Amino acid sequence: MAHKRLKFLGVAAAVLMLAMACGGSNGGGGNTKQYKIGLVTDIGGLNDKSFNHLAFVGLEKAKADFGIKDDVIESHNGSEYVPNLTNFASKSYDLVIGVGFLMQEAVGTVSTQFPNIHFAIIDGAGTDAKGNDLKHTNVQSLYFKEQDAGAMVGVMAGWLEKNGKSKKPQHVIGAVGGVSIPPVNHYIAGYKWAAKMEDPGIQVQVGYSNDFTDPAKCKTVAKAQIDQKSDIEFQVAGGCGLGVLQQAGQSGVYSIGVDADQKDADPSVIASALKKVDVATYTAIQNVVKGQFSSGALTFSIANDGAGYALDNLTLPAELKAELDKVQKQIHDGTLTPPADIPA
Amino acid sequence: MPPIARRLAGGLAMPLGSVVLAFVIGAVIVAVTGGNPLDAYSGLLCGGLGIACSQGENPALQVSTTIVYVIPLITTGVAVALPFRAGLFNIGAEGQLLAGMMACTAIGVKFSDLPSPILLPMVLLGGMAAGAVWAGVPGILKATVGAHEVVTTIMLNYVAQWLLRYLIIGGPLQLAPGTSKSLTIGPGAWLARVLPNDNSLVIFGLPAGVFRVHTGLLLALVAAAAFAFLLWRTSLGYEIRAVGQSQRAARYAGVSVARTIIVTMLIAGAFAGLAGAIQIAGVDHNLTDIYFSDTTGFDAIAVALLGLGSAVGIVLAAILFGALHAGGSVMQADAGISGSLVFVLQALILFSIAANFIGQIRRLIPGLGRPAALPPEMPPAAPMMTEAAVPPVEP
Amino acid sequence: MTVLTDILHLLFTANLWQATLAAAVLLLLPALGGVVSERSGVVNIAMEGMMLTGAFFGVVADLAWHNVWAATGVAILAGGMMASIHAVVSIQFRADQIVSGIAINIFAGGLTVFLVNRIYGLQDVGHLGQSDLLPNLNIPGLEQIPFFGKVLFQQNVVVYAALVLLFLTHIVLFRTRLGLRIRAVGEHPQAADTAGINVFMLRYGAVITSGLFSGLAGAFLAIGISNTFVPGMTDGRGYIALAAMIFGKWTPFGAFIACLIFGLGEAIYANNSIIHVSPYLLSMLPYLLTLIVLAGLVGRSTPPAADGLPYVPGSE
Amino acid sequence: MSESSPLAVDMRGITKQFPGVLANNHVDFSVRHGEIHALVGENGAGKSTLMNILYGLIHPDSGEIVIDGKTVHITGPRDAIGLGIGMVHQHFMLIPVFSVGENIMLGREPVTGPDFYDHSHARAAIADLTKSYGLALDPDARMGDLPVGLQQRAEIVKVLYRGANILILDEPTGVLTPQETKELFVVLRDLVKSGKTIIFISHKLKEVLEISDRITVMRRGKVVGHLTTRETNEEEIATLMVGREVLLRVDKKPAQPGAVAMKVEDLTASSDRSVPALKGVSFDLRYGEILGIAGVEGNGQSELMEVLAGTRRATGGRVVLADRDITTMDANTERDAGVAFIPEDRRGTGLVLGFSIAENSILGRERTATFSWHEFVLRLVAIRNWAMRLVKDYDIRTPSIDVAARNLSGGNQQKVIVAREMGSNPKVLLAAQPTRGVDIGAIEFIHRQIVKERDAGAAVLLVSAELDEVRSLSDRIAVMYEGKIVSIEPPDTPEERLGLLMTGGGARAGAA
Repeated sequence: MAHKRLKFLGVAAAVLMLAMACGGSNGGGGNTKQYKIGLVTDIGGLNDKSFNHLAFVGLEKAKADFGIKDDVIESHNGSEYVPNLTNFASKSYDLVIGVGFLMQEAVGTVSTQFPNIHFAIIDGAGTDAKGNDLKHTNVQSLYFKEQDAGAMVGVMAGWLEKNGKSKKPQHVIGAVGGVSIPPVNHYIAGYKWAAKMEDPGIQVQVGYSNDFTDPAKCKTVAKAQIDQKSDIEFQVAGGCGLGVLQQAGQSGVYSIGVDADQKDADPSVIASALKKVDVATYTAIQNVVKGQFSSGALTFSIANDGAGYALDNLTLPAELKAELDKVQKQIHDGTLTPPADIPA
Repeated sequence: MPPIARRLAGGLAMPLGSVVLAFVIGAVIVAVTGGNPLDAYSGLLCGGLGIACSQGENPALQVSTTIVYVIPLITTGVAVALPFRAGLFNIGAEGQLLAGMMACTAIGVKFSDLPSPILLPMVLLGGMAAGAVWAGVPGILKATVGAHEVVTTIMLNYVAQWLLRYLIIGGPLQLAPGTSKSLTIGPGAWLARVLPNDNSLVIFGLPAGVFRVHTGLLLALVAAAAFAFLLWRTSLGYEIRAVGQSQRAARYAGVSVARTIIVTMLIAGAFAGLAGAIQIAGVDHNLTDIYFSDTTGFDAIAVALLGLGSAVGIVLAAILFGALHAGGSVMQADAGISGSLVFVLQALILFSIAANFIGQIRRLIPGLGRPAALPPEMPPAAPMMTEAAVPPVEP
Repeated sequence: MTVLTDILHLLFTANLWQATLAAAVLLLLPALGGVVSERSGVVNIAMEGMMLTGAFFGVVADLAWHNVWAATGVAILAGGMMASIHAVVSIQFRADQIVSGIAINIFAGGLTVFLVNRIYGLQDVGHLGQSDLLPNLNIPGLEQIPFFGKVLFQQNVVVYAALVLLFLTHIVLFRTRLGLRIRAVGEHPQAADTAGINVFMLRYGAVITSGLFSGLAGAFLAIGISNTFVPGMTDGRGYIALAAMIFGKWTPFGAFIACLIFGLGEAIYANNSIIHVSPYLLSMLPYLLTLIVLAGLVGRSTPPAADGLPYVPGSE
Repeated sequence: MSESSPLAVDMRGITKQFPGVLANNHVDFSVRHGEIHALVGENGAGKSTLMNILYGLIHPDSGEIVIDGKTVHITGPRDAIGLGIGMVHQHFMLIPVFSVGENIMLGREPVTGPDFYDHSHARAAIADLTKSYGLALDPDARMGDLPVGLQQRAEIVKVLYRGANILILDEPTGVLTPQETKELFVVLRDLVKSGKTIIFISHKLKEVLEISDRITVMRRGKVVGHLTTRETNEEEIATLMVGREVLLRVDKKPAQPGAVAMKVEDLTASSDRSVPALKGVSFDLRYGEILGIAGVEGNGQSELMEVLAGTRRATGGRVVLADRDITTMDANTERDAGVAFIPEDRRGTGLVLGFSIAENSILGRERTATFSWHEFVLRLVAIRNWAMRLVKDYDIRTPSIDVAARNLSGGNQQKVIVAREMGSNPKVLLAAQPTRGVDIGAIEFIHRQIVKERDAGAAVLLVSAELDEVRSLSDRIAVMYEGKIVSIEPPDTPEERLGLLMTGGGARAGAA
């Protein structure tokens, strides 16, 4: 994705012109029923450079394809989740999408109150306060096997280390997570597991920035890991993690992006672990538009091309490419199953 | 009656005018960036107060949502306003609120089997006690070694935030590995809702469960009343105000400044802690990761300032800010304008009040009459936190 | 106990101190700004907002022009613009300076997100290439010094700039005529006014300077440390800087020491992949440390006598 | 010095309106070259406003200023300084944490290099000035550490350093000892000899008569008299100032001293800067008498009063109140024991300026049973009735008891304190500077109240910097010098002797 959209003379002009471009009204649909889709972001907001953003990308694509009416509410703090979901539900939207693990309980609550409204939730299920899936018939859970994506980039990292093809190969790699929550840890689990599979002697440093928005925080964590001899850094921390990629670039080591293809973020990015939230969002909308809504879990993984990896700023040796293809096939076939919990 | 009416009108002119002025400037910002201010504000109005809803919003639901936001704002607003009266700047209401939440949850989980008449007071008092401790430390440090309360309360905010994360991720309150929430507090600790939490019941065209207004509203209003009573009708309140206006005069008159500072912070912390406990007992019933991003205690600073430090003002300001908060979401959904505009509006309101733009405008336009004369040595903003802006002791 | 030995071991690595200094500088710049502003008698708790604004406009400009120096200039000016709002409201209109500062912070937080939404639509803010960033600069020769070379002479260009500003601020405040006048205005504006010193102008200058410093910190954050704008990316640093300034008793070097403590906390925390304790408890460390130091060692801190008091000519 | 015009300063038709007050009402004011011109009037008469206008701190609404024959526009102190006008303010414009040199140089600092403050040049410049005018000062001392006399000297040097030809001195003698005042007058006469013109603001008529050549009297924003000093007298000036005949002496019956109310034994205490301020003070205070303490300010009087009132901790010695040792009692307990205290700093410590009269009337007594239930809930009706009684009994001029103390005149503010402290019928009344900065009308009233209190049997301890006040009110006079009581004298002791004692002169003789 190119980000060179802005070629204006000055900042003010940019503000004005783009703002006007955005000010247009929603496109109308045809004579058939226009579906109303509501998207509620978590506190990361739309510009989180992570799954909220990707969910919106999926929403936009669906809008282009199906002429739906799409509305978005960005949550500014956690206590807004329930009211924001309720807002769309009470207006009889055809599908209300909650983005993010943090919204599980809120989706559980609101979906109980509106059994006739369809809900979808990214990275989670509608749960009760104890975290149990309520298994409502009006809730579709969009899960991701982040560990699949993590495993693919883990293979790359492990192979590069084992074969001495990384920048400063010393059999040490690192991962920087945002907060220690399941979606983050799944990635890291697959990464560590696969790296060890490739290079059994490898040491995988796992650190957390405790933050999803502040690149400086992740950058210091990444730097500490690089100082401890890590030379491939995997970021799993949204906007904060951009600091990881940049530190890798500055320290002359490789880095791996997360969620979306982050090759533009820094030249050091050799690959990105993909979690196709856009695909999931699009699929959920498509199901509703086509009258095929189904409750329960929809898991996106390598098996259904809902997770994977992107090759970025590195030309891979043929052997590595072959290894990647082999592992991908094995995961696809179910002969290899990356773990969801970080192995010891 | 007329003098009271006049005083009320005089007292309301500045804040109301400031709000209007902020909205006018906000409209300009929206228009300049290519949005439609009318759409934006009708979204705000609908979301905040349930008025003029154009896209099928349920007015009762919007009002209910706003009230749920207003409840903690009132109580934490008091927690900021009271120390203001003593000349202390409590930036730590957020940390005290979180402390209240943590204590409430810990007690509610630990003693989950106790019946409501015992457990509910326990969690509320526990929350107050924890908030009091969280505010008491800065109070004691201020009174004894003179450590600046702005620094200490900011530090304790961070400590509370990290403690919260620790408790529910890997710490003793964590529900289960891999989760970031606590166990649910016992039903005996729940504050009743105003409408039954029964989704089979349809009220105002929606299942009753969506109306989350809870009886914590009464507690918040009682807290505001208690604040007013404490401040204006008790010797302690008198001493708090005396210390705030002139520590030296208070000291010469025999008031123990150190004790007053500590007691003030303890009470303020108890209010903030109560807000946290009410939130858990009334809304969430468990401590979850949604409070990583909580800003109630910071919004409370704005509420206390806009409310000019009086109980009625705080309630009105909390309603305004709660309505803006709720309205921002609806505005974004309906008009596609980022809910962040709400923060811009809040800031503009604060600027306008602090700088007394309304007073300046009135002075420029002679027809509007002279604002109340201030003695030359008093800056226009000075009365904000002093008696001048607040009705004096009632006879 | 292994946690302690881990930390002890870390304390003897140059890497830790290199990271400490970089993290400290991010706080030092706004803290220095705060020192200048408050020495002139204007309480400034708006460094957070000024920094955020600087970060945002720095990125916007850098994306548009691909010239990091011009973008840094824009960031600095943007911080200055925010500061001038604070100056007008609190000096001209004599508003409560704390209220004005809080309003600036809320304003900056809201406005930047609002504008991100408006400018970039719902796309991400773009990334900047390495060449569009404030560069790291190793000082030839000096960087070879064992330990200190790494800590002091392998840093971002802004780190050097900040250290220069640290000395400069100290010298200007305590050695020059300008500094004497700034402090006079902050201690006793009437005395300064009767001595023929323009109180308003100096206060404006000092407040705007604090914005310029904070804007530079924003640039460092957004187009030095990272390469894009993320809403809310300042993450409370302005408030920590405020604490550092008070902790440092309103002196540049005192603030610097406080910033180093926070920076050290951040740097130690960054090693949480090898320190085995809850990262959340580890995160509390610098804040608890500050409280303990305030309680036991530093004690009473006295601000400039007229700090926070609007000046009304002719009053006493 | 151009002598083309006979007038150094000619202000014509100056008018300045503040919200609610017409501070200057068409004021004409002229000063001749080389004279000492006194500007007199009660507090609030508009003297300071007029001088602040001349110095550019306040801008007049209308009127014209002519300096040396030229009409000028003074927009700020810089303009005034440029015109050779310098002002020594009543409240010193000095920065305590700066050095003497920095204070003097401020605004016209010598610099070296790009902008570095030049210490050596500053020292040299100050040495020059002190030599030519005989005003010795240490440029490196910290200003806050100097006694007030030297601080004032620094202010004068500061003005001279700016090349002032016209010096405005606002109430310069208020804080000085008689000896220091004499020295100041010598300096002023020298300055006039070297061609300077001096405007001398005061309400002390004796000093005005002693030092000035001509006098302008102001009352309520207007000029009410232009006098030539040689042709007038104290009574005439006082009448003009107040607008009616005033009683300058206090009428009182001889004292009827009773039992010892308060016994002070070998009391010691430290000042705010932790320097010993009281070095063993002993005296007895009896019911039905007024014991006046004379002394130059800063010799421990303030600390003595604070220790007795319970707001400062004693480091040694004893205070006994009718057999009760009250040495370590806090202010609150002392109040309950019947000790009332009128503190010297009315605006800083006596009143909470933002509080209403009603609220101020119970300051320090808010937890007594009279004003609150169970020491907690205020009895609002009782408080209002009490405040209304005080307003009536003590003639406090205010539209209502809800008016903030800030908005009262200085005299009425002081009356609120006096009323509060006397209204509770204290056994012992500690009165520190009870009439400082108060107009003559209020002084008279307060003096009568103090005597009334004595006649009702209370023991009164009076501290005042005004020797006249001490002499006219007291039944006995204790002289304090350097933290000790050096002598106790009868009330008719000549002023000269008291002055000598106050400056340590007589003490050596007495101790020997």
